[in-house]
Formats: sequence, structure tokens, C-alpha cells
Amino acid sequence: MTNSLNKVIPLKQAIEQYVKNGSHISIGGFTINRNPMAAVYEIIRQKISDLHLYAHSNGTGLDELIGAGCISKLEIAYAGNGKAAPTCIRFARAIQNNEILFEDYSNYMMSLRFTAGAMGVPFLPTLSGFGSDILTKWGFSKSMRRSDPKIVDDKLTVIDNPFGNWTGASKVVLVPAINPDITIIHVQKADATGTCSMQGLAFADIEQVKASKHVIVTCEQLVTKEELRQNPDLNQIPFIHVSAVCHVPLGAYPTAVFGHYDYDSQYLRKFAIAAKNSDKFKNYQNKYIYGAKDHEAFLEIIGQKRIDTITADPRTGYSVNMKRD
Amino acid sequence: MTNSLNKVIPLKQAIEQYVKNGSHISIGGFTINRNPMAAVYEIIRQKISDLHLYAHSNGTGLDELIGAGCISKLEIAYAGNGKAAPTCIRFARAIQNNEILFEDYSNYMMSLRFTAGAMGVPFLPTLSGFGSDILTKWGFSKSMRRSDPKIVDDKLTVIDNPFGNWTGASKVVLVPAINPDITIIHVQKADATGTCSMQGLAFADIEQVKASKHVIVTCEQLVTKEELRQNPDLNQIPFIHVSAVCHVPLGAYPTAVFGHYDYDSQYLRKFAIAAKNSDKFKNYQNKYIYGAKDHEAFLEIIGQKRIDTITADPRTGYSVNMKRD
Amino acid sequence: MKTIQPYTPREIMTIMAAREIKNGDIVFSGTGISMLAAMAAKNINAPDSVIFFETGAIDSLLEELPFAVADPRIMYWAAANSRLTDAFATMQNPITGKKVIAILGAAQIDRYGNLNTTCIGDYHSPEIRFSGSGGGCDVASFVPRCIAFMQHEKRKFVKKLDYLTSPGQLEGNNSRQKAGLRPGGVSVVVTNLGVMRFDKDTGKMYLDKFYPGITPEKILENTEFNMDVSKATLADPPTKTELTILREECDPQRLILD
Amino acid sequence: MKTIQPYTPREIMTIMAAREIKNGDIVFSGTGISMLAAMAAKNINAPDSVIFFETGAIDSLLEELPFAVADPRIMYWAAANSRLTDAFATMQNPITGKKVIAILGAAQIDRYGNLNTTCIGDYHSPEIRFSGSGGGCDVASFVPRCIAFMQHEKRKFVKKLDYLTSPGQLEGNNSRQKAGLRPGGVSVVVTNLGVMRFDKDTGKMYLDKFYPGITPEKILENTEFNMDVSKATLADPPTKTELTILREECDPQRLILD
Repeated sequence: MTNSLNKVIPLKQAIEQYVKNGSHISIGGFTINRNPMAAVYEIIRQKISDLHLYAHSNGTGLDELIGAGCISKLEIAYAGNGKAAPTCIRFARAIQNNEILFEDYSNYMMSLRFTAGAMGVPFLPTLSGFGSDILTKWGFSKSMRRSDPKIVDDKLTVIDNPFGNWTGASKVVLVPAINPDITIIHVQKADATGTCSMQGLAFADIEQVKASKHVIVTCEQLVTKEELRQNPDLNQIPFIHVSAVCHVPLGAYPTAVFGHYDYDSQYLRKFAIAAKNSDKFKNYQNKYIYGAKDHEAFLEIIGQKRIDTITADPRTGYSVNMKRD
Repeated sequence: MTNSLNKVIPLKQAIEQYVKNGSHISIGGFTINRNPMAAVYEIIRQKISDLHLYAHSNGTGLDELIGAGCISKLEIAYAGNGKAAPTCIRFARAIQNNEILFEDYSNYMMSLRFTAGAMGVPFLPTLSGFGSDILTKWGFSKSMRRSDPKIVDDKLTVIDNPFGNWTGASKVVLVPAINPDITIIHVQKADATGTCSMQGLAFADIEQVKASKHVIVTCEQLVTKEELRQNPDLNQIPFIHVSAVCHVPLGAYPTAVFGHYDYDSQYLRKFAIAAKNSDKFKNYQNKYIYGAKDHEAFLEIIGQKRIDTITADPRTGYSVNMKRD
Repeated sequence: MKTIQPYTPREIMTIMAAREIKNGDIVFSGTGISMLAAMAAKNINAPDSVIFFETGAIDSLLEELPFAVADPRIMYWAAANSRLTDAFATMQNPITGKKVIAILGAAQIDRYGNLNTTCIGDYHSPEIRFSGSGGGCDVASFVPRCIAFMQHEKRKFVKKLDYLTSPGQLEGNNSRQKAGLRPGGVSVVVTNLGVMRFDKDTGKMYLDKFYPGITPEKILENTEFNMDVSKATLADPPTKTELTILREECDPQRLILD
Repeated sequence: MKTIQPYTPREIMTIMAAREIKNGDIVFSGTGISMLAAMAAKNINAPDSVIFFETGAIDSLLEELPFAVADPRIMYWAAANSRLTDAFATMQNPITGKKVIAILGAAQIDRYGNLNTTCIGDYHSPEIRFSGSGGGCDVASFVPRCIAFMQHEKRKFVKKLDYLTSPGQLEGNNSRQKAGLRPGGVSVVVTNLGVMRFDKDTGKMYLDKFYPGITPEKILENTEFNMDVSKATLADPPTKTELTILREECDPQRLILD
């Protein structure tokens, strides 16, 4: 959707409209930072299933989606949840129990694949991974690839440098483009048309957005067009890439949003402990996800006291001297 | 030079140290905006010759360098000087008179070539140019290419999409990386270590810088490290890419610097008129370039009155209602 | 022979081009008359179109007309200021690229809508050298619709380009697709005499509209190659409303209109 | 048998790694002990080294220790905040990449310095699944020097990796170069028992230093593959100055040291 009309809709409606069973999806952020958690919890509440997730280093959002059974296929570089879970627990379990199909890449490869999608080219080259099992061990079989037009026929390929030894490279790895059906990111500021301003590291959010057929933006602050136009240099995503805008304060909680709030290490630890045990995990989900009708209700369960603890110091952008579990 | 030590040196010394006869060079900016003109004039004053220039859409700086006989080889997408000269005049003349070797690309191809250099890969793919003479007409012959290790053996090449018809592309054009010996850019703010903050459009400056073995930054404002660290999101170039920093206020004049000053359309017109006639052009050069020992002396010839006319309005970043020739 | 038209050739060209722009289009614009056409469309028939520059600015406010695509005037009050690579990716990526309509100029055009902005004469030793492709080749490769602005002269509407800078339908039929390009390239040519389009099957230019006071014969006289004029009809001249908005809101100082 | 060392295994590991970092190096850092080693180097022996994260932050102030490479603490007071693609390009580009030294951890390492951070058992149906490559494979492919931090155990120093995530010297000799990689990969392994390096010609791991109180024999007992220990010498233990700076300036709260 390229137009500059008002795209603000409720999160529930945005998820209903753009995230379908079987959708190929990507979510923004990195491990414990700026995951679009309100959207993730809404996907879980709506019991959307059979999602194909493309991830570089998703953490918290990824593990919740896998834990809730929303994901059937996963292309990924890294699944970790900070100190609370150096390897995402439900992720590891789902793989060990053969519950999902998965395929491994490196962070740069996944970032390049989104970049290729954003650029509109079929692949990008890298010198990463020669000799590694990332090149040789494919998670999706040839026959499965051939039978599914939404999955590229080859995981990746190696070619000789067509420019001789130019730049000293004899060979290059080509990684194929990703164009998700839908990407969801959470940003600090957006206006009603979808122009976004992120503060701090952008991770691969910009490339993920530009590669996607549809994009949902959730934002801490829904600001006027005029406010964003005063600093066009700070707006990494112009409205032409965005389908829907949802105003969701604390929409990345329990992950961090630079300048707004820190990650909640206590919540992440609680999640990690629950994730190790099926019954405990069901209780966790019933209480925090299914037990809340929406993100506001979820935040009420968390409580203002906890939110105050993680609120960012305006000087540093994070919660100074916060007790971190 | 990766370190964070003080890299501030006078412009004269920076040019002496990093720009040699025969150097492969690129300069920042686009047509009539943010060309590193003080550096360009210093290169001319130092009578550096046989330069190989890589350009996407250089304008003012390019035409001065060609007019002064500094350039022997040129890879370029576009040579225009705004309204004053839709085609750069000395550029056209040098080609029509067989005075320089040149090779044509598109703006995207040149931008991708710098990007490939910045990424450390031998090439990048694009879907641009199929069927055009850009692919078939080479400015540098095969034999010249083979005999010069600093020039890639092929201008570009076309391959079949190795991923079948993925993303709908049957073929791709591969354009080879550029790694200039030296890139010179002019920015709004830099600190002594070389970290830069550009305001307004970055054009391809960031990619040109990161692709280069050495980098000279000239800046409007030499600011403290502390000032730049307050907004790391606005610093497009961290110091690790920069070799020398030169504090040169009005260092892009007569081209524009957003937020500081506009282009001087009167000067550009004067240049265009002189450029059409060899004697007039010599007079122009003698007065404005060779007649000034440095950029300060050049600006004295221009005069404060002219500078006041082009000074940017703080609200819009350009000179509002300026008479434009 | 004719009464004086109540508009100039520049004005009718601008309005004809503006009418090609639809609401929601992203308009890739150069400067001069192409910029004016984009502004006219936004003010007349496509208020929700978005002006976009290869240098990376999108939806700039344009309180003053820019004189170059790197003019600081395009950086003010934009939705985003980015870089060349971002701007071209927006067009190469079909998700956004399919919404882009470009406005281009050229020194020469052939019957298949291929453009030359590079040189007259031999490439290596030309009689006249022009600025070169800039983003022209890229845009013509990537986006589905391009408007070419031309002065209608025999030396510009040529049988064979001296240099093919920006691909149109190449050699017609399915040669564009066979070469590796998406459907696209120049789809309409707006000159001081009329409006040309391209046959969907053969890729050949045909006359769609001729302006009041102009005949198809005059257009053929000013065109080196043969062109089908059998489908041509008289263009609806600019309306009073169109002209008023163009003159009073888009270029009140007549910076480009004169 | 031995007097108690005046430092912990973590402390000697951190100091041994810090000593590998030279002034002017760009230090690619993860979190935990690798972050501490980078900070120790900056405070002790390489004040002009630059800490750098794959997420895109460079030369962050780090008033507080980050707990992840996406911790908001790394975004404060950095020289620049960029993106993943920028960070990896900085390493893939040899102009800047040659200055980078990386600090990596792994579940398994083999005699050629190849690392496994993916799984134990069959890839498709593993006994234990780990986080995966992250940036590890990229860094090990691109940069000339990498420090691997490991606990020295037989199940971690293995004859054959269950999955080769990050390339070291592959199968030794010139196999790394033949595969298409630049010289680089893991160049030094720092464990709780000693410091290992790799033979320039064969690419095989050898014991360089063993810590006070540790014997080469003990190291061999904890290593599944054969390793040349003939060149090994006793490591210079951490100096008082090193330990003081590490404890008082780098991690006064002992967030990582404990």
C-alpha cells in the first residue's frame, strides 16, 4: 500500500487482516530488543498456525510463537533470549522433538536475504560460510522445495567469481532473496500514514519491511506527520512500504525499546523457567497470553510497578542500575 | 586508518599525502550539492594529474577537475551541473576532443559498484540495463583492462539467475566492485577522529567512503566527539573509515550544503559561460583557482556579500527566495 | 491559419503528462517540466500521488521548485531522506516499483521507445556528448510506466539511436522480456505536437492524440520513422481549471512555464 | 598439591584473551566473558582498541555491562548506530576487516579450530540443539584473528564436530584457502587450562601456554584429539596490575567474573 492515507487500525484487526494460516512472516528486533511482542501475543491469541518464519536473531518473539505452536517452518540464524536463555528453550525443544521444519543460515546471510528481497534482486553475494555445514546441510529437502513455489529451489549456491580474482575472491556464495507475505515491526515513532522513525540500532528491520508484501507497524508513539517531517533524516521507513499502523504503547514488552524501556529480565527468566516444563508452560500461557484479551489487559497483569522499574532513563535510553536477573 | 586518534590536518597536507598522480579517486556529493570543492580546487592547485575518477552523478567538482586536466580516465553515470549546464561543458568537450578515456554506467550501477566495494564482495547484481548500450559498449578495451591490474577485466557481465526464476528474474547483470585509492567527501559535521554526521540526503557518500582505501573528510563544522556521541543514529560514518579530517567552512562552495548554504547559481553560470571558451576558461581558472593560494583566499575573491545571499534559512535548510540564475 | 491557442506548448505538454498520473502513483521526477507535471497532477487529478527523487527524497514539500534532483529544496519536509541505493531499490523492487511512474527526457527516441541521453555520433568519439544515463537506464529497466517528454523533431524521433541508453521495447514484440527486462519502459511520449503510445503486441509507437491546431501529417513530417496514425484523435485541450491550477498554484513565478 | 592461585580461572582466561588484543584493533565482541576481555584490553594494554557489535554499534561507552549484543546499553554514546548489514560489511570488507579481532564461544571445537554452535547429534534430529550460527560463521569467514573461549573438556575438544558452524582451518593445510576463504578463523583458543594456537602450515592446534598449576598432560587428558604440546611453556600469570584493573575498573560488581 503506497498511499499516504490514514492507516491506523486496531492491532487485533491488523493481525486478522494480514496474518493468515500458512503466511510467510518475519518480525523485527533482535533477541531481547524491539520484538513486536504485542503483535506476537495477538497472533497466539488468534491461534494462527502453520506460519513460515524468517528470522536472523529473533529471540523472545520467536520462542513465544514456537511455544504456542504457531510455527511449522523456520529459516533462522540464531535463537537466543539473552542471559535468560542463551538458546531459546521452546525452539530447542521443538527441534529436538521434530515438531518443526527448520533450516540454518548465518546472521549476515539472513540479513542479505532480506536485503535482496528489498532490492528486488533474486540473490546477493557473500564470502561467508565456505566449508561450513550451513552450505551443505539443508533443512528443507529438494523435493519439498520443488513442490512449494513459495520456497526457493536451492538453499544457496556457490559460483566462481565471474570477474576473475577481482577483490581477491575466487568464489562467492549466493544467498536467495526473501519476500515475506507480512513483516511486523515495533518502532518508537510512526505517523498515521506509516512513516517510521526508529531510535538506536535498526537491526535488519528496514530490509525486512522493504522486502515484504505487507507490513504492520506497531509504535510506542503515534505522532503527527508534521513532527516526523521536521527530521526526514531520522525516518528510516517512508509510508509507501507500510500497510497498517497500530498504536501500541509498551508493544515490545518484555523486550527493550531504546529511549522508552528496558527488557524485563525478570519476566524473561520467568518465561525461561516455565518454558522448560510443559505444565508450567501451559500455566504461563493461560495466565499471561490467553488470560488477557489484549495487550492492555496483559500489561495490567504485569502491573505498573514492574513497568516503572524498566522505564528508560532519558539520558542513556535504558534503565540505569536496574536489577538484572 | 581505524584508530580514534586526532586526524585533523590542513587540507593542503591531506591532498599531498593521499592524492597522487595516477590515483583512483572518488568525490562525494551529487551534481550541485555537497561536492568537496575546496579539495577539488586544492587538487587543481597542486597540479595532480592522471587521476582515474569514479563518479555516479558528479557535476561541479568533476567539471573543474576535467577542465584543469587532472583526469585521464573516467567511469561515470551522469555529468550535469544543474540548470547552469545540463551537460557538464568541459566534460563534453574533453570527450568530443578525445582528451580522456571514459566509460558509461547508470547511477544505480555506479552506486552498486561502490556498495560492492564497501561490502567487500567482487560484484553486486541488478536487473538494470538489459538491451542497452551500457552493457555492450565498453569505454576501456579488453587489452587495456588486462594490462592494468587496477581495472577489472570485464566492464560487467550477465548471468542466468542461478535460482531458476526466483523473484521473476531470468537473468541478472553483475557489476564489479570499486575500491578507490582515495575518496573525498564534504560533510556538515565531523569530529577530530573522523566520525561524520551528514544532514539531508547522503547520496552515495557512505558507500564511497567505506569502499575506499583512504578517506579525506572536509567539514563545515569540526565538533567535539561528545557532541556527535549524543546522537549516534545521525552519524552515518564512524571514524574507523577515515584517514584525515580537514576543517573547511564553505568547503563545498559553489555547491550546496543542506542546512548551511545553497548552491551559488550565479557562480555556476559564470563557470558555464567561461567553460565554453578556452581563453575565458583560462582567465577563470587564473582568477579563481590559481589566483588563490587556498580556500580562504578563494572565498575572499567571492566576497561576503555573495556568501550572505546563499546562506541557508534555518527553517528550510536552503536560501529562501534566493534569485536563481 | 489558426486562432492563437489560449495556452502555450509547454502548458499543454505539462497537462497531458499530468493526466497520465493516477492517484496513489509514486512519481519519479527529474527537474524542469517533469517536476511541473508531477506537481500539476498532485494539484489537479492525483492528490494522493507521491513525488520521489532518485537521490533518495520522497514526498518532499517543495515550497520552492527545485532546479536539480540534488537541490536542497527536495530535502526539506520530506517523508524520508535516504540514499541513491535506497531510491533505486524502491523501483527495482516490484512491490513498490509497480506503483512508480517515471518522467524522463532524451536527446533521441526510436519507434520502440528506446532513449538516448548519451551522445550523437560514435560513442568513443562523439560529435555531441550529453550527460549520460544518470538514473534513466535504471528507471526505464525497472518501472512499468514512463512518460517521455520530447520536442517533436525529425532528428530526435529517429530510425536508429546513436546510443541506446535507456531500454524501451528494444526491438519490439517480446524482445524486452527476452532480454531479461520486466514489462515497462517508456509507455507514453508527450511532445509539443501530440501524445504517442506503444502497441501492446508489436511494441511500436503509434499516434494517440494530436493537439488542437496540429495534424497527424505534421507529426509524421517531424518523425523519421513510420508511425501508425490511424487511431489518432484530437486531444482534449487543457481545461480552464487545469490551466488555472497550473499557472496559479504550481508555477506562479513561471520559472518553468516560460 | 598446589597453593591456591590468587586469581580465578575466569580471571586468567579474561587476561589471556585481553593480551591478544592490540592497540588499534577493532574488537568484535559478544557478551559475557568476551565483553569483559574486550574491556580489560581497553583498560590495560590496548587503550585505542574499539569495541564493536554485529548489531551495528561501534565504540559504545558501556557505562553498564550489556547482557546481549542487542542490549540497549550498547546504543548509548556509540560513534554510530547502524544495522546488521553494515556491521558485517565492515568485517567482510578487507580494508576494515583486517583490523578486526573477534571473540567467540562454541559448544565444540576440533583440531583445526572449526566451531560448532548448532547442535549435538544429527542436524535434522539432534540430541541437543543450540542457538545456531548467529554472526559466528560470518566472522570466522571474514576476519584474520579470532579468539575462541572454551571450557577445556573432552566432549568439547572433539575429533569430529557434529556440525561445522564456523570455519577455522577446515581440514588443515591450504584447505581454508581452497574452499574460498581468506586467511583467518580461530587463531587462538583460551580455556580454563591453557592457550592453544595453530600451526601456520598444517593448521593443526598446538599447545602454546599452560597455566600455573596445570600440566600439558592434564590438557591432553581433556582433549579428544592429539595435540602437539612440545612447544608449550608456562603462561605468565596475570599481573597484579592486570588483576586490579580487571576487578576494580572492568567488573567491580563481578557481574561476569562470578
